[in-house]
Amino acid sequence: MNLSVTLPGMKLDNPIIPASGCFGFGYEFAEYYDINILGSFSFKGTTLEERFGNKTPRIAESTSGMLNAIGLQNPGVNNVLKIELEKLKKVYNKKVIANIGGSTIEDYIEAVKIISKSDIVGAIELNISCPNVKEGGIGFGTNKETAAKLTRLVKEATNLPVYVKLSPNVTNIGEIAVAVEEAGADAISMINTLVGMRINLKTGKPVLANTYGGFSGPAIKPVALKMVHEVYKQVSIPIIGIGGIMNAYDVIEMMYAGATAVQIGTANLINPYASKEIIDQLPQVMKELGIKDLNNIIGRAHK
Amino acid sequence: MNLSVTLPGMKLDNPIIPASGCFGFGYEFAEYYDINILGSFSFKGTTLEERFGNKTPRIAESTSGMLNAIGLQNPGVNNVLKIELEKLKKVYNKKVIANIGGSTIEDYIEAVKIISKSDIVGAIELNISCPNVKEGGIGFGTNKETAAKLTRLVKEATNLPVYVKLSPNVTNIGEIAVAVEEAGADAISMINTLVGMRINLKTGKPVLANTYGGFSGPAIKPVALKMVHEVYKQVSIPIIGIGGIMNAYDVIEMMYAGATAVQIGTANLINPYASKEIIDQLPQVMKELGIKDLNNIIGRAHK
Amino acid sequence: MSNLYTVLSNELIAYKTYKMVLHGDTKNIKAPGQFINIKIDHPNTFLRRPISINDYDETTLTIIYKVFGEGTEILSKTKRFTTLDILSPLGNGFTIKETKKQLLIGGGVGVPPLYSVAKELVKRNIEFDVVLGFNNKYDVFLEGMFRSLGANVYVTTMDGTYGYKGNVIDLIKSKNLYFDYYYACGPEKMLHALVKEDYVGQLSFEERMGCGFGACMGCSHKTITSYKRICKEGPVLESSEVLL
Amino acid sequence: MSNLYTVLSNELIAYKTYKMVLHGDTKNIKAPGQFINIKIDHPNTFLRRPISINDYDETTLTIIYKVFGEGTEILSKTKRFTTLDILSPLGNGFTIKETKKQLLIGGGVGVPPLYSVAKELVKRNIEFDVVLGFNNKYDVFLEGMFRSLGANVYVTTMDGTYGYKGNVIDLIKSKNLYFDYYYACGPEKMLHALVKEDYVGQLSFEERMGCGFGACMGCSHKTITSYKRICKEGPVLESSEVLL
Ligand SMILES: Cc1cc2nc3c(=O)[nH]c(=O)nc-3n(C[C@H](O)[C@H](O)[C@H](O)COP(=O)(O)OP(=O)(O)OC[C@H]3O[C@@H](n4cnc5c(N)ncnc54)[C@H](O)[C@@H]3O)c2cc1C
Ligand SMILES: Cc1cc2nc3c(=O)[nH]c(=O)nc-3n(C[C@H](O)[C@H](O)[C@H](O)COP(=O)(O)OP(=O)(O)OC[C@H]3O[C@@H](n4cnc5c(N)ncnc54)[C@H](O)[C@@H]3O)c2cc1C
Ligand SMILES: Cc1cc2nc3c(=O)[nH]c(=O)nc-3n(C[C@H](O)[C@H](O)[C@H](O)COP(=O)(O)O)c2cc1C
Ligand SMILES: Cc1cc2nc3c(=O)[nH]c(=O)nc-3n(C[C@H](O)[C@H](O)[C@H](O)COP(=O)(O)O)c2cc1C
Ligand code: FES
Ligand code: FES
Repeated sequence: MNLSVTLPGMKLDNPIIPASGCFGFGYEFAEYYDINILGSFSFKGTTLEERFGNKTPRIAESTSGMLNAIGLQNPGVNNVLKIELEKLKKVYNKKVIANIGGSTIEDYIEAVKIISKSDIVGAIELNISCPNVKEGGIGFGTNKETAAKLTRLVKEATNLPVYVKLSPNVTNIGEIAVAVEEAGADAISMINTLVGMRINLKTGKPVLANTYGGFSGPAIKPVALKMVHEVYKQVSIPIIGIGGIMNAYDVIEMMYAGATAVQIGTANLINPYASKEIIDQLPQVMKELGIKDLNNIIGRAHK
Repeated sequence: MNLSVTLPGMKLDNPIIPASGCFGFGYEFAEYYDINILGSFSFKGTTLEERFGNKTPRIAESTSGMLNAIGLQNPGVNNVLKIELEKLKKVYNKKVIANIGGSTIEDYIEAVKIISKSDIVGAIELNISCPNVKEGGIGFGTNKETAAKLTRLVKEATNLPVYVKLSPNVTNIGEIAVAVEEAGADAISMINTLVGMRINLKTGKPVLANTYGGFSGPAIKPVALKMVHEVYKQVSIPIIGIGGIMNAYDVIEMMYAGATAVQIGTANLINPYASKEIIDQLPQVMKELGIKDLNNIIGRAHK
Repeated sequence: MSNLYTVLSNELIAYKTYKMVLHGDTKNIKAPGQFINIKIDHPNTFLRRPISINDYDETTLTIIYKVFGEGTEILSKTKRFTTLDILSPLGNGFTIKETKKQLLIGGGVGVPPLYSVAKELVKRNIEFDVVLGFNNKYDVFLEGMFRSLGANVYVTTMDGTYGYKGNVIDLIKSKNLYFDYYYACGPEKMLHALVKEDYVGQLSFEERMGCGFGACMGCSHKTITSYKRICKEGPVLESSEVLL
Repeated sequence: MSNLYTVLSNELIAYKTYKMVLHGDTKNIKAPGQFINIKIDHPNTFLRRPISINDYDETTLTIIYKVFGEGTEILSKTKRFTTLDILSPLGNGFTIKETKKQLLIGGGVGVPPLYSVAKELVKRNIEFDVVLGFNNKYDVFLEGMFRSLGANVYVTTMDGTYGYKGNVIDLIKSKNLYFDYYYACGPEKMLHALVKEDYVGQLSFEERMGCGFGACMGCSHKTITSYKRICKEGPVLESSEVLL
């Protein structure tokens, strides 16, 4: 039985990658289990400068999903490099994916250059789709020209593979995927959160201080599957499938749609053991479905 | 306590309107309860010519939601006028909303002209967003120029108020709402289904014969709320809020976001009494929340 | 169309196959082969699950179902005295014809609704035989129930581990069973194979359902003359109208 | 951080207020004021619900919660012997200071965690008084429990239907209560009002939580020096660091 898959620059023992923003800098989860069992993980999005993020409440809830408007709170890329990743190294000996956000192209490039110095970073994940940062971010993800330009310039600024993380809040995600592939992206991570809101019935006000937030969890899975399936038809670089994955069956479904690996987001928040449990469950589900090698099922729904 | 609200051309006893495609032509539900208690309802989308729709399976399921790819199966607008609406009249003495689909602008106009002859139709609802019709439909909903043009021409073809039903599968729904308002739309119905898919794990094939389908139900509610909230800021015509409404609390939340009335879709399918139960529950929930007149809460989340 | 039913029993009767007896309103059931649509309380089972009525009396109805996916799995674990939200009865059901010698043809979980048909035939004094097809001996159920109605029951399994070996049509042919009308329920492949033969009868079909009561057009099934909703104008179609 | 706890009892003790005793792992609880995070099985309650530990011993822990929305409503209907998925213990809890005369200040459902503090103070032989604030007489709970620890307990209600009338600060002032340190938990308004006074102590805050164990940054709370996660570096903050 083979669970290992390959992403540009990273050979993974298994396709399970905790998603950015849902796994901190990893060491918090090392209290619960040995995080070296993971394929890899994507750390909390960092930006050139430290960010304090949005006002609270930053969290809301909805049927089978949650909303967040963290606003990219992070200590800044220099502190991530010097403090967070050093803490991480004590408990983790694999490569990590560096999730990078920004408001301007220059910010992204500078942050990527800094984080590329780390020997523990295996790839850059450009978050061009964070819906909670007012100044920018979302703009990059909804316009194919800017997305392509950003990708190209970031590729020039680092030797690491660059994965571009797409926003689902667009009319035509395939068009953006194709544009970033042409601009040199090594892989595509998708999807980031949908934009949503909830209103407090007692006060009549939006629950989130930021009004809108990113909607994630099992509720969004069909949208993620569809978009991965659609983009798989249009690009030839690998896709990291993200959105609502809660168990090993969901992993297989996402790989059938076209994903080479998957990221687990919200599931880690409601159950700190989620990623471990999925890894543990995977061989048994593969057996049940008659799967010997995960590499053979990538994109099976297209056959 | 006042539950009645007003839409262009229609004064409703209450804001509860079963949504198109989830209430047939009404008379099927008259077996379960007196459908005259409804504010109104929107009948199954009809087109100029009869349509047989997509192959089965047309239905899939996901966490807290469902997918459909009916493909606008309907007997054609002439049969709707002559047969379906006649059957409806036997059990219903209010106005109905005529949901119209099409592949070309000409088809829409012709269908609207025909259905406008019915004295039971109170408004036209232009479905410019059905994701399951391959030839067209979705195109109108994702492009503001076409959406506006269609709206303008349909307005010229009928004396009835025209509600335009928007697709959520776009980068900027506000822009499209503004365009159709400028083109003369009398109200906006939103949202139609998100596009999604599921894959059968046993076969590796998409569950839906059509591969992709429209995703609806409580899972999509935060997306609907956000879009209604966003469009409310940009237009001054009334909004009919749709998406994941399952109970009277959801109705209030949607009205807080900016809706003047709401449509209930999927809820009717898993519980044929859903719309009735919501109407029954509404006064009690209004009391609990201290609401005397529903007209006072429209857009409260903006205050 | 009453809503609340109480589980009186829920027991394993064959491989992954359960028999559940429910207490509740049965007075609207009008034909064998009608089905019920069960709400299963779990976020992953958003839609109801359609299951045929196997048997009923004034106050109870019985279903027999196989664990197939998440919904039937949860159903199989439902405890006695649990209340279930059920729509019942749905669909047209079989229309009993008054002919001389009839045949009931069931495949796998298509067998249960035929038991109601059998009871109706007994009541009307119509002669009939029963053919039941399963994959293997572990799947076999209801054989004894049909026998106790006095019918000749022929069981066949695909792997020959019980009764005859082969599918139901193989059996009908090899046994040279005579019948002038049939009622069938089972996998689509079996139903289509039956329609290809010269026999005349009624067949009960399955489709994925959005509502189960005619509102969504999710279960449309093309017939020779028109579209029929399997949940409303079906699940039973005449052999003459089935489009292959 | 163990996961499965069994409900031993779950009873109404005041208006919409329930006391639940849970059986399970308590050995990692290290300070009064820590909380647990409860998974409530319903599609509408996707996130866990944080509730303070009111009391615990070697094998059980007790919580007291008020029905506020859907999650606590479902919780209130949970039957004896139900198994709940719970993360426990979470957060820092109160750090007991060794001063002369201390005050516990609780408001509404902020009262429960202070009971563990009181027990700890008794154990350490630290003198303390207790001030409890509620909206009205129907809301009052735990008064007797504090009294049975031998403390002076002052109850005040906003509408004066029980004990004194007014908020906790009104009471402290009008009674001229002396204390050199306090532990407080209650609505944010009450906590902020306390911080504005000259008193020194610790306060337990609430924030909407995505995870409850430090992973999502959902509960960040700005303090005078930095951001703190209420679920990890909180819920208890020093009065000196609270930003108003
Ligand atoms: C009219 C009718 C009568 C039926 N009678 C019986 C019966 O008496 N005994 C029995 O064991 N089974 C019967 N079935 C099949 C039964 O409905 C499915 O096995 C069941 O829905 C599977 O649900 P699941 O959650 O276990 O599987 P999942 O695969 O998890 O279900 C996912 C979705 O697909 C639908 N689905 C899956 N298989 C079928 C199917 N074969 N037909 C329709 N929808 C399906 C489910 O309802 C659900 O919406 C009947 C089906 C129909 C349409
Ligand atoms: C550290 C901590 C300790 C707490 N201890 C207690 C206690 O001992 N007793 C008690 O009765 N209550 C306590 N609360 C408040 C309790 O968490 C909320 O009343 C509860 O989450 C409401 O859930 P609901 O489903 O009933 O309400 P809903 O309004 O339906 O909840 C919707 C969402 O908002 C969140 N939410 C709502 N109110 C609060 C709140 N006040 N704080 C944090 N999140 C909230 C819910 O967790 C959920 O995610 C505590 C809160 C925190 C943060
Ligand atoms: C609390 C929270 C914080 C997140 N922060 C980030 C982030 O910093 N960068 C990023 O690219 N995505 C971020 N995401 C998005 C997730 O990585 C993921 O794309 C999304 O949640 C969908 O997956 P899920 O349904 O498995 O959660 C965040 C999501 C959540 C819930
Ligand atoms: C089975 C089904 C059929 C539908 N058919 C139509 C249609 O014909 N025309 C239309 O405008 N919307 C159609 N819709 C969309 C609904 O009217 C509604 O916009 C959508 O389902 C979201 O609302 P809900 O979450 O309450 O279901 C259909 C939805 C479903 C589930
Ligand atoms: S399942 Fe909805 S019409 Fe048949
Ligand atoms: S709730 Fe997630 S960090 Fe505190």
